[in-house]
Amino acid sequence: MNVHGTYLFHAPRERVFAAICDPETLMAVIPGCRDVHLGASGDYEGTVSLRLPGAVGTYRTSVRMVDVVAPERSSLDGRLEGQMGSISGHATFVLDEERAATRIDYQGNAVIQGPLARLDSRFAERFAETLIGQGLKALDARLQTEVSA
Amino acid sequence: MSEETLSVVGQSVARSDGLGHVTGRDIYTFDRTFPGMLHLKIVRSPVHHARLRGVDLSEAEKVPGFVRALSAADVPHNVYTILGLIGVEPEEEFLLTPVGERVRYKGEPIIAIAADTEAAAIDAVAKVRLDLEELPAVLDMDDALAPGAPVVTHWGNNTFMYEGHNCRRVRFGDVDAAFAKADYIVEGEYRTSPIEQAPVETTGCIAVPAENGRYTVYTNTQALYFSLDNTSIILQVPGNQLHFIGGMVGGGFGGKVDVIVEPLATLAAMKTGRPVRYVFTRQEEMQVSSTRASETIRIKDGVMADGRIVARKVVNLFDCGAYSRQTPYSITKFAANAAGPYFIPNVYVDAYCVYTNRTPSSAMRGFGITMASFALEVQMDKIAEKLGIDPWTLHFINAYHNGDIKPHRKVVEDATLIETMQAAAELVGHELAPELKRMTSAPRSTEGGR
Amino acid sequence: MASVIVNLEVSGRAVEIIAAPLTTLQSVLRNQLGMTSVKEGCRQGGCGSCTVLVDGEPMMSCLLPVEDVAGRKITTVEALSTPDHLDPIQRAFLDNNGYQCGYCTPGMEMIAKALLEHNPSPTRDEIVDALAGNICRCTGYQPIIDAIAAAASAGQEATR
Amino acid sequence: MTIANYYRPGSVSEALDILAAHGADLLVIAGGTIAMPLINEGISLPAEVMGLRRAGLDTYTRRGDEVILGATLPITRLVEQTDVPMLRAAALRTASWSVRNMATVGGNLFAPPPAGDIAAALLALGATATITGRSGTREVALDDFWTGFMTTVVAPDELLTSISVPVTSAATSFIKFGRKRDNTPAVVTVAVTANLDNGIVRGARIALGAAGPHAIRASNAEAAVHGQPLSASVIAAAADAAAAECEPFTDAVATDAYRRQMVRLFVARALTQLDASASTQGREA
Repeated sequence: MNVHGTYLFHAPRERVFAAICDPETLMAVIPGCRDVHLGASGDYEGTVSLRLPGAVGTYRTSVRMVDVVAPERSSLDGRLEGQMGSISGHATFVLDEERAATRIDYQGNAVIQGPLARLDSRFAERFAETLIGQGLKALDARLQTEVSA
Repeated sequence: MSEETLSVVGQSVARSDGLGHVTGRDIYTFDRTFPGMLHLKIVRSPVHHARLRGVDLSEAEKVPGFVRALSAADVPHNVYTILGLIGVEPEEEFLLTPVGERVRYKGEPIIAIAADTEAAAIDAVAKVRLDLEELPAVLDMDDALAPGAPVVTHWGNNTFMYEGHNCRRVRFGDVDAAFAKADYIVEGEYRTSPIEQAPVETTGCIAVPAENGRYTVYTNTQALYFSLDNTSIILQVPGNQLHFIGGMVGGGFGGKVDVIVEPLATLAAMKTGRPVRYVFTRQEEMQVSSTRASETIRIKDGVMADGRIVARKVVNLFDCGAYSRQTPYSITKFAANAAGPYFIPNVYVDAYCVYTNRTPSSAMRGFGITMASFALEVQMDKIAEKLGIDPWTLHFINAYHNGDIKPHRKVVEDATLIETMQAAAELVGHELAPELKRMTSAPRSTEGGR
Repeated sequence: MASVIVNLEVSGRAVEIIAAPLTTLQSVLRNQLGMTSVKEGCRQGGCGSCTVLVDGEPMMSCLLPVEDVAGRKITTVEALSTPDHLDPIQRAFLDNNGYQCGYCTPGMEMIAKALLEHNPSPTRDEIVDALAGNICRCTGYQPIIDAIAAAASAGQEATR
Repeated sequence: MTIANYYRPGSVSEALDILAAHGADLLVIAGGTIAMPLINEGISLPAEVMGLRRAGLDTYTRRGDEVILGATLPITRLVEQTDVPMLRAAALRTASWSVRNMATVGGNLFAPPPAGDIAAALLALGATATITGRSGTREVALDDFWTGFMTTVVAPDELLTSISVPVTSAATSFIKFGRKRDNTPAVVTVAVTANLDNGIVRGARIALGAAGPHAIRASNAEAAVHGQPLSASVIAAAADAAAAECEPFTDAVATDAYRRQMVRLFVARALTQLDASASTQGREA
């Protein structure tokens, strides 16, 4: 599975970078993600619930930040695992300043295993991009709130 | 024999299987059931190309109803090639991919699981964990032939080898000399896509342990003895221990010629002592069962102003996917027919069987020929257009006659193209020129030659 | 997993079955009741070879949990004929070679049955519309359409 | 595929209780035509499933100037009704007879694109979804129903219970373009409603199916026709606007580029037909 996208944050690059390098913040904005905590392995762990017909259920998820180059780029390794199979992947975020805003370009690839792998790959990619887009939008809203607070 | 004494020819005869079909009483393969029958489901590669580093069955084995998992180690002769029966080499395809080896297409079988119910088999398959090292995949033929491409096969390049050559070759006459003398050169490139045969009944079989150590296998194969003999080789059991029962097939179109389900189902029946049902789901049928090969056909023709095609050079790439299956044979058929039903005195054919990380391709209705006919006939129209000649006339000028030699050195004995075109013209109400109407397929010498 | 007991009427016969939750009507008909005229072609609602009538309405039995048709009347091809009498639709399929491999035939006949019950004299277009969910890979459909048109004419003759 | 329970609630409140008890792990089905194929294939492995066939949501009600469609109303019932002709046209182009007898109107709003032809028609008609939770019901215009690909405003503890559709005297046109005529996924679906006031367009709603993450409005195209006569140049401008603003995707049916071209072609054709349907209405009136 390959996903990519762009999102424009209405916040300075340093603040956006800090937010996306904080797995706890990042995971909190993933739609349906809850119980986020720092696990024994040093990874951030949580659970995600999906209501997609082909993938309904609860998934354990974990995220680890790797290759952090402040404030322009960071990468993470992530894993989602449940009854329906697993998704293990790597994503890279590149941050560029655009006047007062910050543009994020992300690119990720993942190996899907189990029944999930039998979903149409384009379907899975579109759904993943939707969740990432909604997560980034929520993160942006959160940063806005913090600014105004 | 006079016509009056014929009792069937010329008569409308009721099909013997009609009543069974319209009453729904026919027994197709999956309509059978047996006490204690197990259901076989397959753990397949989720990616196009990867090295299998490990398999973890521990969670799968805990699923209620799980009976047995089969892996590469259970298969007596795990590497096979379907056409090995007629001497095609090398053996290349795993029945189940061993740890340490590569999976070469998305959907390639790795582990087979037999369980008491279909639901339990599905659950157990979902719980198998694979450790895969994903490798770069090549999905396009031109890419696969380019230097530095990921290598699909185990012998180091991405082509099937024909007697020491990397393509099936035909050399007849001297095309380069003929091109030099030709009035016109007409070139064309034709591409076709893979096509799934999509029979309404999916591929499958049921293997049942019988008395005296034999196994009865009910299968909807289109090639019963291919299946039996390959099963015998893969499982290393004498053919007389295998009793294959076929016949009732819910559509095939070439999609049920490969030997895919019987060896695994029979192996599972041997290992468990129980009847085993292995039936493709619709998704498996569409994704895993072999398709018609996609082809890229490049044609260069040398043509005289009077319409005679005097030279043809064809390079054809056949995408066999990850394994060759029936494609080498398909290509040989293509190479023999690259001139079509026409007499061309100088012909040069290079037909490549190209490996990619796609689902293997294999047989489908007229394979090797159908797509060639498409390309050759569009090419005929292009020539007619280029020469400003009537397409009917062009076909008659070039039609082969009995006694002509085809590029693969076959002497034509059964030519009927001219007569067929004359009949076709009449059917569609096309008035042929008198000299075309007079032509026959008789040997050229009787007409004074060319 | 608690199995459930379901009562229904299948081709004129009252039956009581025990099934695991969400078992399909197709599975019950084939595996428990031996009605193998109900074919398995895709189990995705895409091929129509499992078409049965539920209270006279065509449905894909592969997508229908058997619990959802408790108390309903199910008709399969087995109900159409007796050993010495074919339904006019079956007769017409036979006479017009409205089959080749035969795998889609029971589903085709059930959709034809439903069509002629709703519309005894369909146009050729209406026949084509009705067949939209039933896939045949052998015939190219023409003999099937001919068969249904012939069955409709035969029905019109009979009522005249 | 080993399913522990298949709940079949007899009412909406019972359904909401079951939903509350199981949360996100409960798979909710109605006609089963989206979820059952995945379960049969072994792609979806839910432990708990709730079916809504008995929940009393398969109703069709004409109330004044609107029609209330129960969420689990089989699509066949849209073929049989005459209150909203566009819904009949959309239903006839959706799946096959046997599937329409099972698939539901509400389910169509959750169908993965390119499915969702009825959703496009409902969006053009200005329909409103009624969503019910244990704390009450709320109404959401379909314009605000989807939040992204396969995601909606329906919360995990809520159910879509009905859809209300205004009965309109506006001119309408509906075109589904697929690779064959029937029982086929859309390359693109175009649904248009508009009032024509002496040939001048007022309040057009142009909805596109299979041209975005869900059924979408082509608002720039709507603006291009608003207050204008349906002349060739106005139609061409609207078609260009729709082609520019749609968000087509590539799948086994069509590429995104081809879909964009077909949006242009079929928005133009739908607007042309709209004119024809309006003049027919005029003659009948």
